[in-house]
Amino acid sequence: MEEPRIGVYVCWCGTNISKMVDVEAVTNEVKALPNVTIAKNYKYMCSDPGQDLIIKDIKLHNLNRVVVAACSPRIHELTFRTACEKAGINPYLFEMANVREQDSWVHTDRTEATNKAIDLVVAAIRRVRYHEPLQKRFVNVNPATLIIGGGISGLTAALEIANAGKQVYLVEKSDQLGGQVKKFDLTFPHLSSAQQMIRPIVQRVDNHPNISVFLETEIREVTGYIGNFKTAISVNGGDPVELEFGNIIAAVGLKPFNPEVISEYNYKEFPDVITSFEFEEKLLAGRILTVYGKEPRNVAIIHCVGSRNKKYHEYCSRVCCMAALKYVHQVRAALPSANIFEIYADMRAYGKGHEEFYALTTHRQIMFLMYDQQKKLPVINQADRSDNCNMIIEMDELLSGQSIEVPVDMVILMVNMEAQENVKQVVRAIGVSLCGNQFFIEKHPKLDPVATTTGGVYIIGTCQGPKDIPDSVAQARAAAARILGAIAQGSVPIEVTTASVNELLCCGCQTCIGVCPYKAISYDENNKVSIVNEILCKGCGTCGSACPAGAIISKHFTDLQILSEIEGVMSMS
Amino acid sequence: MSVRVHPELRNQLMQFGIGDWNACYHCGTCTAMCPLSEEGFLFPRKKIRLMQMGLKNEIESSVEPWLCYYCGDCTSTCPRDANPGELMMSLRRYLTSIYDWTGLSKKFYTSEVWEIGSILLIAVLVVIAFLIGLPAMGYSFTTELTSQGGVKINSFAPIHIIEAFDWAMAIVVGGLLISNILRMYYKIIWKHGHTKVTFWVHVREFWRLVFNFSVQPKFGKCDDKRYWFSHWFLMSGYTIMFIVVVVFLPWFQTEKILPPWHLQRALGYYATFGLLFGLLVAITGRMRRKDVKFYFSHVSDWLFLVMLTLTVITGILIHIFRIYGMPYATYIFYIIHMAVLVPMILIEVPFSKWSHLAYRPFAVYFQHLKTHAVPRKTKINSIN
Amino acid sequence: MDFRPKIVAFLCNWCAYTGADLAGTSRIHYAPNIRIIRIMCSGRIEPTFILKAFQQGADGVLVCGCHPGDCHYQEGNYKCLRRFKLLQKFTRQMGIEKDRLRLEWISASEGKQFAELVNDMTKTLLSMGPSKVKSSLEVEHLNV
Amino acid sequence: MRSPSKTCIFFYNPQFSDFDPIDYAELIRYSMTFPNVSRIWKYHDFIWNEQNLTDKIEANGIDHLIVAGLLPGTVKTLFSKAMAIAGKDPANVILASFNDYYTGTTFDMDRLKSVLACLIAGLSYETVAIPDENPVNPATLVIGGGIAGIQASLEIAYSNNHVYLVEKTGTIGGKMATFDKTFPTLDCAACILTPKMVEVNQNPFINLMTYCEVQEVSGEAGNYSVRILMRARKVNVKTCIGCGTCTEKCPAQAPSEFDYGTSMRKAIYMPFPQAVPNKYMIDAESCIYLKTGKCRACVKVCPVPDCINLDEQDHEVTINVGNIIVATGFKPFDAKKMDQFGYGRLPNVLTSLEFERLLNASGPTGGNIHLRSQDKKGNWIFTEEAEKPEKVAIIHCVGSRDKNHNKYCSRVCCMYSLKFSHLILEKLPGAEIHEYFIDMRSFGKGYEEFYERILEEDVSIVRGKTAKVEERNGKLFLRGEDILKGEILENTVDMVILSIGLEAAEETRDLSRMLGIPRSEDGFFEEVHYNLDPTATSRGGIYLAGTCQGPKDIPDSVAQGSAAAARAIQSILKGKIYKDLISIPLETIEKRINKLTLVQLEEKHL
Repeated sequence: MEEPRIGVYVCWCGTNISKMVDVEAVTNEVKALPNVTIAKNYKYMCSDPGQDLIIKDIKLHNLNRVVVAACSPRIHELTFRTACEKAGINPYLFEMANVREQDSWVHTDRTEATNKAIDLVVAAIRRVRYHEPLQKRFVNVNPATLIIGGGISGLTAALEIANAGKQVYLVEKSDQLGGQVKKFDLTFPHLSSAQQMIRPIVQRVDNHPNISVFLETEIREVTGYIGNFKTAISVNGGDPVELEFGNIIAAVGLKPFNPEVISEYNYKEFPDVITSFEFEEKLLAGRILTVYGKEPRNVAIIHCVGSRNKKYHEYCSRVCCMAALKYVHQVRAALPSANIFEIYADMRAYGKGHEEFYALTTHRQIMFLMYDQQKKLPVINQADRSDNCNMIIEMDELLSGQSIEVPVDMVILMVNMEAQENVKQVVRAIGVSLCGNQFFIEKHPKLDPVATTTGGVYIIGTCQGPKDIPDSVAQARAAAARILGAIAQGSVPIEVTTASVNELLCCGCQTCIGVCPYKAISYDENNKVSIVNEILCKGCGTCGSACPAGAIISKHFTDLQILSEIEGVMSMS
Repeated sequence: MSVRVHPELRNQLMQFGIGDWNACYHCGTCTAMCPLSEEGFLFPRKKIRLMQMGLKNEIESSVEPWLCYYCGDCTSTCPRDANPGELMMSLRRYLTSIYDWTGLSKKFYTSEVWEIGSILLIAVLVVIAFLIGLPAMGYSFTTELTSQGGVKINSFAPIHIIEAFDWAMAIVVGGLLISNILRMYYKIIWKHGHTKVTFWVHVREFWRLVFNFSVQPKFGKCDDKRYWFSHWFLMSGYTIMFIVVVVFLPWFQTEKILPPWHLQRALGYYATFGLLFGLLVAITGRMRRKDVKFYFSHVSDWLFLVMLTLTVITGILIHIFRIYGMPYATYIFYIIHMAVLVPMILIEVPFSKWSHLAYRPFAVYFQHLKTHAVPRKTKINSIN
Repeated sequence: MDFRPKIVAFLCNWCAYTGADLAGTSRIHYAPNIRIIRIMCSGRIEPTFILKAFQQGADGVLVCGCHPGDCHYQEGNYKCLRRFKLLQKFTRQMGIEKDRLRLEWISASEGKQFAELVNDMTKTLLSMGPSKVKSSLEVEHLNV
Repeated sequence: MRSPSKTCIFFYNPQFSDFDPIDYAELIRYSMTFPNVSRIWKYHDFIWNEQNLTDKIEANGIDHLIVAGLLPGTVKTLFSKAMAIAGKDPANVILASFNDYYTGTTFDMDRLKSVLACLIAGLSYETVAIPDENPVNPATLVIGGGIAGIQASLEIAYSNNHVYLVEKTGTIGGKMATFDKTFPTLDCAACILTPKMVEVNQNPFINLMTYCEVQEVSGEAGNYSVRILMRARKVNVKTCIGCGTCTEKCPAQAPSEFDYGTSMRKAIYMPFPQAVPNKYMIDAESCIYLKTGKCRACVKVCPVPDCINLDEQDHEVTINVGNIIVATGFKPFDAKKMDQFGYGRLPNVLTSLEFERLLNASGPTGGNIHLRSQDKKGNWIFTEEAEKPEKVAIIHCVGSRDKNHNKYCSRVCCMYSLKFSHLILEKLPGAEIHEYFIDMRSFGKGYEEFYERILEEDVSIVRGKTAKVEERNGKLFLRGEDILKGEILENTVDMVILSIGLEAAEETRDLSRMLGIPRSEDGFFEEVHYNLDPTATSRGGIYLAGTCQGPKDIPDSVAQGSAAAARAIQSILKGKIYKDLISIPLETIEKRINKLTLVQLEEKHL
């Protein structure tokens, strides 16, 4: 590699730097250093004339390295890199010394500050000597998308992408599309018909030219990386079909919790203790009847079944409260004279229009009873003849402080939503991870709720955590936006300052594979060396420091660069 | 031991003017707002809860409704428009009907026909008594005036007859009231199987009854002191009048016109002013409907106000006409006066709104009995 | 001449380095003895770097990463912590006092905390006097 | 089931609904015109109990029943029951929920008719009512630079399409930038937000327009022209080097908007150290020169020639865009409205947002919790000299879930209050904390776990809201009912934090007029379909993101930000965009219905 010819530029930043740092002294100090071809200072390096100065010098003195001592690289690194590029040298052959935020602004002794500045500049000079040109890299994105799960989120995402004219492969485990919503009669809080809502969507998906639906199909294994995934699926036992796609959306949803394990409720013991999903079936069939074919005179709805209780699931299922209030209206309409008991823990009417819906429900001749979902669950017992009802619920009512008996003929258990059985298999296939509650882990709980740490793989809807329809749908679109964005670009940029393995040094100990948070490193059995997939690598450098053989180079942060920077900062003492 | 909830009780309660109490979502604001709700006797929220759950016995055995003087702070701050203040009011109506063994109270509260009908009936009887009864008994009134130029009222309303009637009425009303208060005592104190109150406590705490009756310190605790004053002024006026008329009628209803500073007239004037002032505040309040306290008016509220006002005004007129010697006017208004007064006493005091003048202080008394209640012997527990 | 301790600091790009910048933008003054070296993640830090710093004559070495759970690369800071613990044992064997080598968590909004940290460390180092590592190494050179 | 034979329509128009803006007579007249509509029942025609309904269904051989009105779902079950008893398929009870088609101010009768027409033909309105398409201008306008707006802008920029990001204040970042830690993970807001902000500034596809406001919007889906007022920043954003010399010299002060008035800033200022753009600006209100014509201190000291131009005037620009994303966010509830809590009267009653600043390391007290105290001039400020509180009370649901103020739940208060408890304990170990709540709404991912964690910490979390806060010898006295214990709870504390709710921002009113998008009664923008289109509006090419559509936490706002972008990107990729949903005339709908039903008939025959 050619001898480094370094141009050093010290910025005054008006008086911001020059007030506390003797800019001239710094310049003179470094002029003489080896490989420093030229050292200058200027009032505002970031200003256009400042940048022009650099560009001119690069051309004039054919510099191949540039150091700028100015503000924080977080502010102007990009500016100067672009300047270098303009002048025709690789932007990564540039280094910045932070002499404003981390020197002139924080110190009060001019000589001290100046010395520090010199150290920092020298360090930058030493470091930049070992910089290597790096190229921006992209991978092409296959415009097709694989969506796993045909629930409301999956369907929405599919339509969103397909309507943009892009191919979608929609894979559904069961024999029909529509997911959980298809099992509902009404939706809250506007009590609109779920069937009327979902049917046309399923129709549209079925007839969409850009969507190919695979029912009764599961994803076993996915190979490849962002932009270029592959999988083979066998449609109901037929010979496997090879699919290629650039992005994956997981929308596998959740399944209802089985309350048999909760002894207090005697689910299955008492035939008229039913889950919310079983109740929806009754609603769809049009009749609310007990097993004795009678209309219940007393109906109790118990919230938080399997939720918010360490014995079952600690998390809140987010939708049950509102669904329960929905049932109040439905039972009241069908059974005008029935007594309805809403046995709840906290009323979670948090969404748009929910609190209003809750208020409305209180006018429907209903009795709210509060229990402690952690310490003492209500107990459902068989009733005596004298009670003239089928069952008796015994509970401690919190708001009155009374322990009470509630006569009931039918009990609806608002069951928690929990992970599907096959979730582990999906997770393994698409290379994402699960949290303690068996929910898919998003890339960032706040700023990236739909992406995952695996590029090109997105998670939407309830598999990321319980959600109501609007929130699921919003997530579905969010993922669609990402994917459409990537497709529109045709390619996605990937990290430049990645790690790479020097195969000559690699001893094949595979330590690096263990430490990589992105599963970017794999082991090449034939050559007995580790290989970094630079598409998956995010360049944190953890592997580099773990490698006992020093075989892993983390680009732009190589040992050599950092060590010489250390020498640099210490050189003047 | 667990109690059974009764959803159907709501329908009964509704008849007593209870509003949208299921709206309450138990934030506790009302209780915190209320300066009167105190340790062990929390309201309104707790009482609302009992109603929502239809816990009949718990409602009937509670004194709290009587501890509330309806300042309205709870209602104005209620985030759910559940209207706790009016709820307590309605509960008082309900309890009045529960205490009353005759069942008339419930009739009066729940049916306007019954209430107004019976009032009219009694009024008519009174008129008949004066126009036919007295003459038939051989009393004939004179129109000639006294030496002072006053009306010879006793010739029209023979003092001993009226007095006798007063006493009779007082006894009937008192009897009813006392029997109801005994039922109240039974429901609040006695019925509680697992606690009992020693006789000594009954004696020791008795002063509270008197104190609360005469001063109404609880009302004084409410943030708005004006209402305490007007209420107390009215109440004291009424009581004085009542005593004077029932116990000292011969001393009060005299033909001799005494000087204005004479105790007889002074007392009369005080009572009249007290009543008028209190009534004025209440009526204007209920008409303006600005304060929450007066926003909701049950029929019983209005009836009572109207009748009392009539009584007072007619009373004043009688007084004037008597002094200025206008016999006919005096006699006519005497009849009207009685025709309003008698039903008011007979209906309102034992069965309706006016009964609270007895129930309130007793409630406070019972409250303190409750606080000093001690657990009974186990054998009684085993019975429950 | 009076002893001016030198601290070499390794700051992760996402939290600590940003925090140090914030100290600057909010003009919080601190001791000028620190020399900051930026790395992408505290997980990148190798024992060699730290030893090199001491060998070059640093009187103290400071390592700053994101608070637990905040790591931009999920768990780099935990890895750093583990290695750090091991290294500490070793450096103490080498006769480098515990307080000369510190690992601290600094978030992007903790400019003030960073300044305090630097001042505090400078103070301790002043009380401890210069590090022996460099001189001892030089001595060995002479013997050879 | 398709193109049903004997249909009956029940018009559910109960009079108790406080206002009935629908002309049912007209709808009835209209539905009469369909041959397959054999019966029409009105609410008051008969006592529509189970018995009567069953009889009538049997008698008239009805096999298809449409329940039309506001919230018809409230009675649906009764009808499906009657159908079932009458031996018909309860699935043939169809709802015409007019409330789903409410356009903010009125009901568009033609729209309601279209809905009926579709349902009578056994089709869904959504499948039939697909608007025509316009060509689309690839540029997009994003209104509001909060987290939702930032997210939306970045999404679109990633797809290499141009974005104008218009922000009212001098910096992007919105409310999130003012927060300290975010629940439930407690990672610091700045750490995760500032990189995104910088990204916005550096992304070549994003044209960042801070200190600007939308004045007028004209045109239609695919081609809107927007007039934007560019407020005079009076500091040249291009040349300003953000050195801050001007601020040091500036003599004029004003309360800092960014710190919610808990601290003072100069007249020339940067909203906060990590502001984007990282440049200074002049507040005309407090600038001495602009008021008196004297001073110019900043100009004198500014190292950059003519960077500061005190005489710069506001001016307007007009841009053309194909899509508009509204992300104007929320405004905090004004706690002064609830006088019983004494906010504004009692210095140490704080709003949650003020407290966020107090917690924040870059806040007025450098992240230490201190009581508000009086300075020499006598105005109440936060300083690090002041004492630290030993007892703190946090009151939930201030202004939320309250008929006297906002009926709705603000969705985030429970969680951030719990977060406060945790952070207070972290910063003031041994502090006594009381939380007063009604229902604990920890519904999100990891929220319940966080709640459990706080329960185990040394915090008293009381079910039962306090009624009022009073000053008693220098301290704050609270009286509340501990509902679960069933006793009165009286506390004297040093500091009270009011967990204030979220309200629609002021500009929503004007924007809804300018953009022609409805607002729901609580003032937030109304989405076109509650379930299926939470981010779209009834106008083509205009979308909603974040809290301007309703209270939301950060992840949900971010999701919506991206979701809104999805539609924009989609339309750009297609090169076509749907016009307004309401624009479709009744005739078109009817034509399409006929076509579709024909197609279905053919399908049947095949």
